[in-house]
Amino acid sequence: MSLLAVEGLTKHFPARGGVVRAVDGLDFTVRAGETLGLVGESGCGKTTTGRMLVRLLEPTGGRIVFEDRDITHLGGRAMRPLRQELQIIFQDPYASLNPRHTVGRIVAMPLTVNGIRPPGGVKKRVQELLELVGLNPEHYNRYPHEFSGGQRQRVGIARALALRPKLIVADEPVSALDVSIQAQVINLLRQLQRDLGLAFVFIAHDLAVVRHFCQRVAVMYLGRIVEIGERDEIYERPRHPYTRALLSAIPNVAKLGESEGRIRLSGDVPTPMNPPSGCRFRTRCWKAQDVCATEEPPLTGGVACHFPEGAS
Amino acid sequence: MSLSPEVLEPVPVADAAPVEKGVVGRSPGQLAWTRLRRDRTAMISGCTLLLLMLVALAAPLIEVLYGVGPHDEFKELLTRRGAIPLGYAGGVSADHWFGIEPGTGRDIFIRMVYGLRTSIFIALASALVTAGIGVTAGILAGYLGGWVDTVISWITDFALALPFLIFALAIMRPVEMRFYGPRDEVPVWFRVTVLIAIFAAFGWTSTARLVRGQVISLREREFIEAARASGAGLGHILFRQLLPNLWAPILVSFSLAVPAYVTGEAALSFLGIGIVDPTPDFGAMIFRSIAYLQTDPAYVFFPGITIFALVLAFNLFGDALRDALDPKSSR
Amino acid sequence: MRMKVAAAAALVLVVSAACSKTTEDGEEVDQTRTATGVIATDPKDSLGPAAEVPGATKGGTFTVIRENKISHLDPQRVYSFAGLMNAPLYARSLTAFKDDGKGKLTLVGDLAETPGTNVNKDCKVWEFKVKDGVKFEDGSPITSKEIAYGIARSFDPDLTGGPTYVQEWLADTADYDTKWNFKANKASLPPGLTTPDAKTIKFEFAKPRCDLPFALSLPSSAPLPPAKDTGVNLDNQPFSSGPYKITKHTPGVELVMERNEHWDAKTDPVRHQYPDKFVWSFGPDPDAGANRVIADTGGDAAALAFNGVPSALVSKVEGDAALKGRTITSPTPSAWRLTINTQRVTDLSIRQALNYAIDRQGLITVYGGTTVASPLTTLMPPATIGYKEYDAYPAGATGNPEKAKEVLAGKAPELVLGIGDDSTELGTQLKTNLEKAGFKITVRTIPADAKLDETKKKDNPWDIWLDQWAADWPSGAAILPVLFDGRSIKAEGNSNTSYFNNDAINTEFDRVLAMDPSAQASEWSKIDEKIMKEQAPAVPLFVEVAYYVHGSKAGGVFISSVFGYPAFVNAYVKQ
Amino acid sequence: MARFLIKRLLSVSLTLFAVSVVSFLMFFALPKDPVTGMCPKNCNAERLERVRQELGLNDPKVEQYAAYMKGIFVGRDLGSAQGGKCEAPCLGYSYVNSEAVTDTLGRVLPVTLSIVIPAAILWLLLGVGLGMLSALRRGTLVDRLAIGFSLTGASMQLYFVGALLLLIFTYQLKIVPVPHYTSILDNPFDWASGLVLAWIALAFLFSAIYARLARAQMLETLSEDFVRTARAKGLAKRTVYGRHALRAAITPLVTIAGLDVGAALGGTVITETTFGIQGLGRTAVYAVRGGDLPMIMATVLIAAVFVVIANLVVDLLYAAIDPRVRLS
Repeated sequence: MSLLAVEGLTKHFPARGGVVRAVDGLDFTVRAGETLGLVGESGCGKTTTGRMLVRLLEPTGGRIVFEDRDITHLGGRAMRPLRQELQIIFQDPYASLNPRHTVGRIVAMPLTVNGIRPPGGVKKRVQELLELVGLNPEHYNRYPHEFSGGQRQRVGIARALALRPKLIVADEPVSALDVSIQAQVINLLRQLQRDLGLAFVFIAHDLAVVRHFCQRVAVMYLGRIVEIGERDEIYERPRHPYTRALLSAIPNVAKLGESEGRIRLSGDVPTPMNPPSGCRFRTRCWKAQDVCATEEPPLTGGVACHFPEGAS
Repeated sequence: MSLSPEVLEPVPVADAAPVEKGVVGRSPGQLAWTRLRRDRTAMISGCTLLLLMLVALAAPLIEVLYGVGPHDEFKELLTRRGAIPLGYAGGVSADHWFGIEPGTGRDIFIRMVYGLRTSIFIALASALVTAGIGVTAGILAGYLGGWVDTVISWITDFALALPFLIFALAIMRPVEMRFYGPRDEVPVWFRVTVLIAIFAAFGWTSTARLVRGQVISLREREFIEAARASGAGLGHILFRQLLPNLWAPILVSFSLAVPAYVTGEAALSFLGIGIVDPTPDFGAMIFRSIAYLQTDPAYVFFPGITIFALVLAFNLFGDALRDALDPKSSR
Repeated sequence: MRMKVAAAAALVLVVSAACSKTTEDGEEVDQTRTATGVIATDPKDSLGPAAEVPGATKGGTFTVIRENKISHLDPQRVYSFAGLMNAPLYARSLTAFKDDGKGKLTLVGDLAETPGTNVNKDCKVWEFKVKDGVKFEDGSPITSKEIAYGIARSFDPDLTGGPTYVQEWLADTADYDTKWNFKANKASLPPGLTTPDAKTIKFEFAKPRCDLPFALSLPSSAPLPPAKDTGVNLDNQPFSSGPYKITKHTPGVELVMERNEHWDAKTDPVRHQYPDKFVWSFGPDPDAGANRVIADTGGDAAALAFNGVPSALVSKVEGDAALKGRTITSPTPSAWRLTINTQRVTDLSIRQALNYAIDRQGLITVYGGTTVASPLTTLMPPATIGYKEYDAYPAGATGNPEKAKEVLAGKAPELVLGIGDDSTELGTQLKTNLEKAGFKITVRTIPADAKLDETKKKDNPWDIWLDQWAADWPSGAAILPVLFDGRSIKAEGNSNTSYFNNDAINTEFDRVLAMDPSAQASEWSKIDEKIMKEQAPAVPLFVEVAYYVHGSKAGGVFISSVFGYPAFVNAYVKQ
Repeated sequence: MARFLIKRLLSVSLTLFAVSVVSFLMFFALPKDPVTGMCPKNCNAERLERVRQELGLNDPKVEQYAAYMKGIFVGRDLGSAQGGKCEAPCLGYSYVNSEAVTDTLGRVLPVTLSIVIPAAILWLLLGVGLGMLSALRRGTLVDRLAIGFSLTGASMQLYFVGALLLLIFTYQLKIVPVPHYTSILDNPFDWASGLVLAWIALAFLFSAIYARLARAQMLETLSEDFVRTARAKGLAKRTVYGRHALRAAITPLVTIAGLDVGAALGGTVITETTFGIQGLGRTAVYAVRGGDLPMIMATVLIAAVFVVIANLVVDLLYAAIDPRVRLS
């Protein structure tokens, strides 16, 4: 049974002169306790997807099924119990904590909002949470400005954990941190995932981080998933040209195509207001043929390409 | 940016940058207070304000100690021919510290004490009402956006487009007639209320704009989304999450609105709207005194210097408050 | 830094004023100016030219500074003091007052050869002969036709403002404009008005109208050729018959009048044509106006501040020896009274108690001191012809609250005092003053600009208020019947603001009005005293004292004995 | 751009429409019956009623409003008592001034513009200059003097400063002529010397606000990365401050300046009263006092037009100064 199933998820933003197809038909599932990495360039719709999963954004189309319940258009009150199962960690540790609240109050917020009184009291629970994320529980009364970026992100994680969720959407949780701190936070998340059996949708543009953390990986391009699969499959044997291009940009990690070396993508990402016909990647793809312009390749066998690697 | 695999090996979870010892953190408000306390200008202007307000509050007590009331007349101390105070500096004497008013022969000092009361009350109350309306409208417009924002912003534009002085001038009389008819005495509190209402009706827009802008920049902040993701309702988001972040601009605009209303009330007196004789009022006093600039400068000087000090102190304090609340700006 | 200079200068001002001691000195204004007036019997009096003003020279620009524009310039609409003082410069009427500036008035013929012929000696038929050689600004001759047309157009309801004596007398009703419709009968003349020939104009009335020669001295009898009538628009560009013509007029900013070369001094017994130009400069408030003239720079050296010296500035002007020769001060016929609405305050004892209680000195002090006001206990001001002083309710300079209480006999009347919002201090003074005598006073402010219209409504809601009256000519006939004849009370626009109606008094009015003007004078004084003693429909307060300052080059200005405002017919610019 | 303009123009028209309706309704409640001044000399209730009838004051308010609007766009006939035919844009006839309202406006508008526009230029230059100077010389005596100056100005009142300036420079020292208005076309020197005191007084008070704002903005901008980068790149101090920092700092000032100028144009009442100059503000006050309904309506509308136009200009300027702001 999958914890989260997404079918044809779509988000279109109205804009001047048309609509921005930020997310344009996503299908994927996340099993309980699983970590799914969602990677792609900036503007490919990762963050929008993450926001939709926790219902901060209203999907334009498609379905989100969480624990067998369709939550796509669930109203505020009905959504409430489910929110406790479904939390989010934000990218910017500076913007994600209310500067006027104490750390204790920030972490306790999900509890107070939902009227939950944990045994032993809110304060005790908050201190446990702080300890769990590696912060000094004594710092309960301190304000965000007194903490470093990494520490703040830990506070954000503690807040996400407060309701004991089953799934956490982590939206680029480390990209705003220094490299050394990134490692600490990633390790913390990995540990929490193991200890608490959490499922993650881990959104990142950094393939190395994803490889380190995720069991499965989905690669997005212009609002669609172009390739999805087990981590090792993707990293060892990428089949979509775009995945290959992305991986080739990582010098140390990529051990692919001995002959090809680094692939440089030509041209800019097309505008999501007017995506190319057929395969969206065709304008930058070195393998593109006529069929790519007319027919959109379906996501079959984990890849959406007319001419996937290793198929010919 | 990329990580080498070595770095990604598990490392012990620990505080990377331990914060200084101590259990209780200092809130931004407390920090601001500390900064304010260290600011000499703020302290001097703050004390001046406090003193003036104390004087205003203690007016009846001062009257008892001083021995002269605001309506007592000393016409015998005026010249018969020009109705100008006899003696030096506008009739300054041991009995009348700041001299007496030409024409009416009333004591300037005690009238200033009571006038301070009227003026400060009107200004503070107007600023409070203004802030209340402005903050509510600003938060609603900023957070809810959409048609609410459109409507509130439009009302703001509309209120800005109405010429304040002309409306203030035109509205007083019909309102009086409506509530008191042509024969009943119009109580002072009623005029005061109308003044406050006029100020509020025209003054809330700037606060609303300011707050709206702040809210818009805060609205997309992730801590708001975090609250929403946790299932927080509108009330919680507006009042628990947004409002605490708005105190700084609200306080600053409040502290700058008060002096604006003090001078505004005086300006209305200049046009003959507002508090009428014999109620002691700063605006009315200043307005009346200007004519005596050449013949009885003391009459202009004492109220003039006091209102200047009052407004200056408010302005200085407002500036200091802004600096204290937002250490990034200036200093 | 500019600010520092300003601050320093301000400090010097403050210090210098603070260090000089204010004491009680200076001479009191001569309050004894009383008018002696006659209607000229010798036709020679009506002949021009007017006697030369000693020291007067020709040329230059004479400036008059005033805060507000003159409300109307159209001679048929002029009724404000500024307008009345200005109108003689460009508008001539059938008669005019020859004024020595000291109270001696002679009514003479202006456009007419004499101040009128009382044909049957019953004041019902009057005849005027137009002088030879009188011309409009375009050189066309003025005949009885244009004069009659001028009077006819004063019947036009569109032309608001202006006196109504002649219209009402001709039509014998207050509804003169329905009795004779000007618009429908432009080619004809109102009933009773005829022009037997180009030189003669004849008035026939149903009742004796002995004051006609006086009434015709107002500019509403100024001539106008029908072809030049632009209706309401004439107000901004009247057609001149006087020594000056309007060459530029920007309402509210400036009015420029230049010599009218078609005016012939030989025909005019009262006017001169000394300056090349008269300029009214509107805008500065009374303080600024006075300050400008005191500063005496540039064109302001030949200027007069028409708003006078504000009471706040009087002591400065008085204390400056250099200004001594540049001030004009004189009591005026402008009398203030506390009007009692007799419809509401029907109890005579209350009205009398008010008269006992009044503190005239306190009121004058708040008004600005004795340099700007002088106490008055009579209804008619001292400047009235045949004035006799009396005090019906002697209570001393500051009133007698005890006596008032005695008269009230235990009553504590509650009265509503209506006060203009520009003079609230006077309201406070009256309240404090009257409450000492046992009255309960509610002060209600009225917008200053609306106050006059509001109090002139018969059903106005106030019990007492301040009123001011300056007669159109210095005769009791233009004061007492106007203010106290109850038969003239209408819904709006009343002059009888006491709404006082007493048959015995009305009969007295009729009796005296039918008398020859020269015989009326002493009778009016008697009626004045009778009204006050028996009825007390008002509390006489004070007359305004004119206090003007002019530039060092301005000459020839005097305070009109008729209206109490500066007159310009003798004005000149010192060269 | 065109889209933005159309949208703004629509909202502007709506605002002006609302202003006209509100003032139209409100001024019917004026203490003074608008008819009283137009009543014939021998006024009585019946005559008053007739005038009311002639002026259409007994018609339903909607009809009266429509007639008024019709006057503005196509002109209308006001009857002989009001000067007859009134060409578009007809704002009515002022019986107080005995002339068409548009004539009065045509006369007083240049006056107010002549007061406000040079004063605004002066206060902006002075304010921004002082603010920048004190920001760049932060903590020095210059800074403190500038702050002192601006705070003093902000705590003063116009009629006070005005009275003092008049007293000192005009009446005592006699170096500045009495305030008056001459058209700039007739005599530019006289125009300037007649209004200079008003400019100085306004500039002194307003520049204070701008100096404080400019200083704060400048300090904030100076601490921003792009300025530091520009400095690090070795660009001359003058270039960096002049081009980069000033541009960023001035943007918010433009907004406030726009609002202030708009408001000042509609409400220089106190300046005009203090200096005895007959402009729009004083005309408005006289109109309210005298119950001159057509004149009140016209002045309110004109004032609103100024504010609204100023807002529009600010939005456009914003886009011109700061390319980051997109018109949407």
